[in-house]
Amino acid sequence: MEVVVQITFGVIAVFILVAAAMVVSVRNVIHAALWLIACFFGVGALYMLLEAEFLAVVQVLIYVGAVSVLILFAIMLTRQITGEGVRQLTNRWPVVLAIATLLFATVLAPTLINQQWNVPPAPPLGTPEPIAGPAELGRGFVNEFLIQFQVVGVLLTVALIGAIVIAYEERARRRKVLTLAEELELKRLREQTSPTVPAPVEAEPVVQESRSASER
Amino acid sequence: MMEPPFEIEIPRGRVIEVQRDDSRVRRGGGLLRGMAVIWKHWKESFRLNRSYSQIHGTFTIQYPEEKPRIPEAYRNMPILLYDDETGHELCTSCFQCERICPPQVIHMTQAKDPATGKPVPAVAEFIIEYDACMSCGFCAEVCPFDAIKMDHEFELSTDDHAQLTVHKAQLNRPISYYASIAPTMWAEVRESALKKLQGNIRRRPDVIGIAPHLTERIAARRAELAAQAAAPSPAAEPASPPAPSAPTEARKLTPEEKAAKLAAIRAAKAAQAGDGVTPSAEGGTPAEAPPADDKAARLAAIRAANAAKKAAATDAAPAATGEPTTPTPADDKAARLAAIRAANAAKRKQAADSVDTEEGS
Amino acid sequence: MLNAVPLPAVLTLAAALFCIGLFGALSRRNLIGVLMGVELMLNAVNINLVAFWRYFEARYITGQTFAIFIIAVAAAEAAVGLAMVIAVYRHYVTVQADEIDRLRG
Amino acid sequence: MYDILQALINGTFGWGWPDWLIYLISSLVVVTIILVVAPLQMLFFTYYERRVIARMQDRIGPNRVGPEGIWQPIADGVKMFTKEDIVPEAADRIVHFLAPCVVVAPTILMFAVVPWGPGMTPVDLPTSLLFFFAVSSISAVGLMMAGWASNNKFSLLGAMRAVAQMVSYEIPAVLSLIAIVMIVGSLSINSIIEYQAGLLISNRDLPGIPDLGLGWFVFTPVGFVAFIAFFIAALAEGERTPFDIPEADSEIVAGYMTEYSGMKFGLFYLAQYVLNFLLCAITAILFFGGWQGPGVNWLYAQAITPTNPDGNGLFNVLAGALGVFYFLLKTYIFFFVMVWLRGAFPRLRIDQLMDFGWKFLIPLTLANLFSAAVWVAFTRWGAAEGMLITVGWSPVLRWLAAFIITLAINIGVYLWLTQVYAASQAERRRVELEELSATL
Repeated sequence: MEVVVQITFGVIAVFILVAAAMVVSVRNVIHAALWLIACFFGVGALYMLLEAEFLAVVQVLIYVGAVSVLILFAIMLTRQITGEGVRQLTNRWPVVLAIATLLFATVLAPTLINQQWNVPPAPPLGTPEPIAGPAELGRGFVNEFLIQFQVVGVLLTVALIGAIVIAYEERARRRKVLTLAEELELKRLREQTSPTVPAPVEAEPVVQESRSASER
Repeated sequence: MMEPPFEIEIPRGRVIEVQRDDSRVRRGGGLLRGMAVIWKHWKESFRLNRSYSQIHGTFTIQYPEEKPRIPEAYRNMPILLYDDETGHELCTSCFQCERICPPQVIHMTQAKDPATGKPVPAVAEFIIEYDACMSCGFCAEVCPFDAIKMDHEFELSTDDHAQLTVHKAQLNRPISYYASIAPTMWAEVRESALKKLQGNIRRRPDVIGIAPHLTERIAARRAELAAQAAAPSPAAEPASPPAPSAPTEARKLTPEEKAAKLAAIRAAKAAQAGDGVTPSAEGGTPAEAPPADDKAARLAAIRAANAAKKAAATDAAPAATGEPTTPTPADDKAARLAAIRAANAAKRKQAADSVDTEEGS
Repeated sequence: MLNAVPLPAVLTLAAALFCIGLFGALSRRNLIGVLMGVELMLNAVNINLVAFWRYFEARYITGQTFAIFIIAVAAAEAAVGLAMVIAVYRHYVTVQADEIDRLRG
Repeated sequence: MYDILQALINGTFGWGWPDWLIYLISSLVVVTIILVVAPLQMLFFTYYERRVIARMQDRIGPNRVGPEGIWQPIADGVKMFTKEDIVPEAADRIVHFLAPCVVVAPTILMFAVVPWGPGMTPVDLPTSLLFFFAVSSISAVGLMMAGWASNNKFSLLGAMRAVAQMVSYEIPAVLSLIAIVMIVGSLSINSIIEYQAGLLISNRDLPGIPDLGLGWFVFTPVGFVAFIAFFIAALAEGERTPFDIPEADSEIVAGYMTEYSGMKFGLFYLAQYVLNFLLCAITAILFFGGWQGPGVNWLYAQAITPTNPDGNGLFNVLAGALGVFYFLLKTYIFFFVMVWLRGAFPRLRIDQLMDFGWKFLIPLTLANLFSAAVWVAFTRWGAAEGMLITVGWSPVLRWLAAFIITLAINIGVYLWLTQVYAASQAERRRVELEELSATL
């Protein structure tokens, strides 16, 4: 049984690392985003292996279902997709690579491996182990972590509003053709409140003027 | 606020707008109303509906098994009528339909009296290209003798394209058939059509103008009638009339003979039409046909005449001597083709002539 | 899991993921690529938290709670970050980080 | 499945097979059943939809292949299989190939947590409801891949619409589910179904109600509003007709499926119908009791269960059959409603869809969440939780109070929201028109 778990862990680890490496190295940004999704999936699987079921499901729901879709949307809205003929990495990427590799090889890995972690002994196989599930989490959110929970809620709301405010685009490019129903309703509107709404005749010279100015 | 049906004049026309904020469709009520309508349709759809005046019920007709009830005025492809009793076709080859046909798919040749060579108010060959016909029904409307009518038959699909060029033999339908598919429409024209037919029959010698597949039967019946008329003397009976007394056409015409004869007639006619340019010009018609047309017509006529000659050499002459021979089908076909071509050319010529005449006068 | 895979293995995996994410965040020119690198780093941190939770105090919820907070913060970060990327793109018509250099003399 | 096999192999036959082998076999059996059942449901649904929509349009529908046209979907499938598979020249081949798989896989995965009858859940996760929706959100990625890889404007447009729609409508769907989850106090689909025993009133809310399997959530004000909101959101998520904007054939050919042919197209089709089945199923499960119905619980009480090991195996079969019957009946009725809506309503515009989702459904479901909290407070809380008003009330009184208050809240919110929403739409139209007239 242990061998199965070890193999599974190995497969998941390799999958995560390969996907992550592809994310940072692939030229096509869409492919990078898709590899990122694969990486999120691998992390979700790792959570499942670590018996954090709720977290695994949340990982899939939020990262795969929402964040990655957001990223894909952003990529498509910014239209820099294929990356043909465009450098994807900065000029200093070897330096960065060296820093990252050195950080991992000389600092993180040796420390993590050599540290005495004093992990409490695992219970023998087969005995049920009390693991905190979603119910305990829910209780925790409304008791000891209530303040933090509220703060995260406020943060999300602020982020929502902020994202809208930042990405909001004035509707500058409006279509100039009315549908039949709109024409109708406009006419009725004018009849109701004729003084407030400017007639199109008045607006027309302005448009023409600005156009001619831009032509010059 | 305006009244609910809000009417307004815009440059593109007049528009009636239904108010959006109808109180009956507020708060999702409109959705429920729409669903109720569809529910009624679903519920009622298990009942067959054949009345066409109701909006509920299933209209579907299981086509190959069930046939739709076709209204009388339905029109698909033109057919030719013949009289059930006498076997005479109503068509007099007046060329009205050929002229009016928008896609130009009707072709016909007039029958001639073999004895005198004069045209007879009957049709010798009648061809409609069903594949190009657009079912407009102009031919049926224009026909002064009610000879051409629109059929209700619509299962015409075939994998043989040539089959869609339909000849007279396949076009012929008895009047009783048309009376059965369109009783009121036939009743309206019945009197005048039959009266005109009687007039035409009088001008048709022998079996000309009789539907081809009936020729034999009618001839036999006539002979019988003749025999009955000559019945009093029993001595005459053994020398049974058919063979000697009936003219050559009254014999059973083998298809080959028929075709040969037809080709000969057509070729002769074409030749006449082609050659007749000069006589008609001499005969006082003021305008000369435009040279190009004239030439084309002449060429076609010569070609047709040659073909006809060839055909005549092989079988018309033997037929004249009373020796029934079998002409080779290839020749027959060639002759037929030539005849049609010649006829077309002649027709074109004729049309040009008539235009010229009009202009001249 | 506890007996089969030692804790340092999981932590090393997280560290490697973190370093890859760091590399991506620092070396990618595309702003969205940078954001993706940051997401990788956040995920590495989350793996760490969950691993510690699982190996040390599975009966309590602290580790998981922290991970969930980080996921929420990451989602907020992604939303705002991508909104900024789109705003930048509208303004400069590029998302390459080193081409947005209005302040350079 | 594991229990049954365990009982059969080691109990009845006494072969003494090891646990892991039985576990493996049971997993394989479950996977096989799912992989067979999912396409069969899809085949049946295509036939069902075509027949029903035909009736609504005063036609008959496919009725030539086999008796009443029952083999029509199989004929379609054969056609699908034998068609040429075309990949556009400019497509991203690998992503183009992967997209249908990424769309289909999650829909099949979602089957894993759907309970078909009492004790007939393929995988009984404690977070199965969340799992269901988490997995359903993966297919958005597949749609995006399909739309982008096809290298076609229509595909990309369809994919963007589909994903925007799915992401937006996941919020009201999940919010309306949270109301139910709050009342039940569990994310497990099985416990949600078990909660709905009773007769019009759940016997967990009001103990002592006779158990006829009819204590469905839809009979409570909270459940009813949640049901309506969830069903609308499900329509949007399954791309059913009033919300079939992503594949609006009259505008953008077939949306993200435009550049697909042959079996890849078939896979998209499969995913769509399987998703529709699952959405109908989850609606039936959450608000109409799933396999709950008169008789099932009684039968299941006699059967072999972990709590009742010496029951009669025959009752397992009977309860299962009756449960599956109720479950499928409800599911098919919901699919009928979906087809009904398709017959009745025209397609929305994308901005109307977004407006409706964000400005009407989400506030409605949020208010419903509040109602759910009130419901829980009145029916379950006591002095310990600080609910001092209801101390000393009888359960019936508490239930009645909860019912009336939540009903009042929900009706009030509904009326207010419809008014506000209609006014805001009218105002928006007016403003847009004014702007238009200014630019003209």
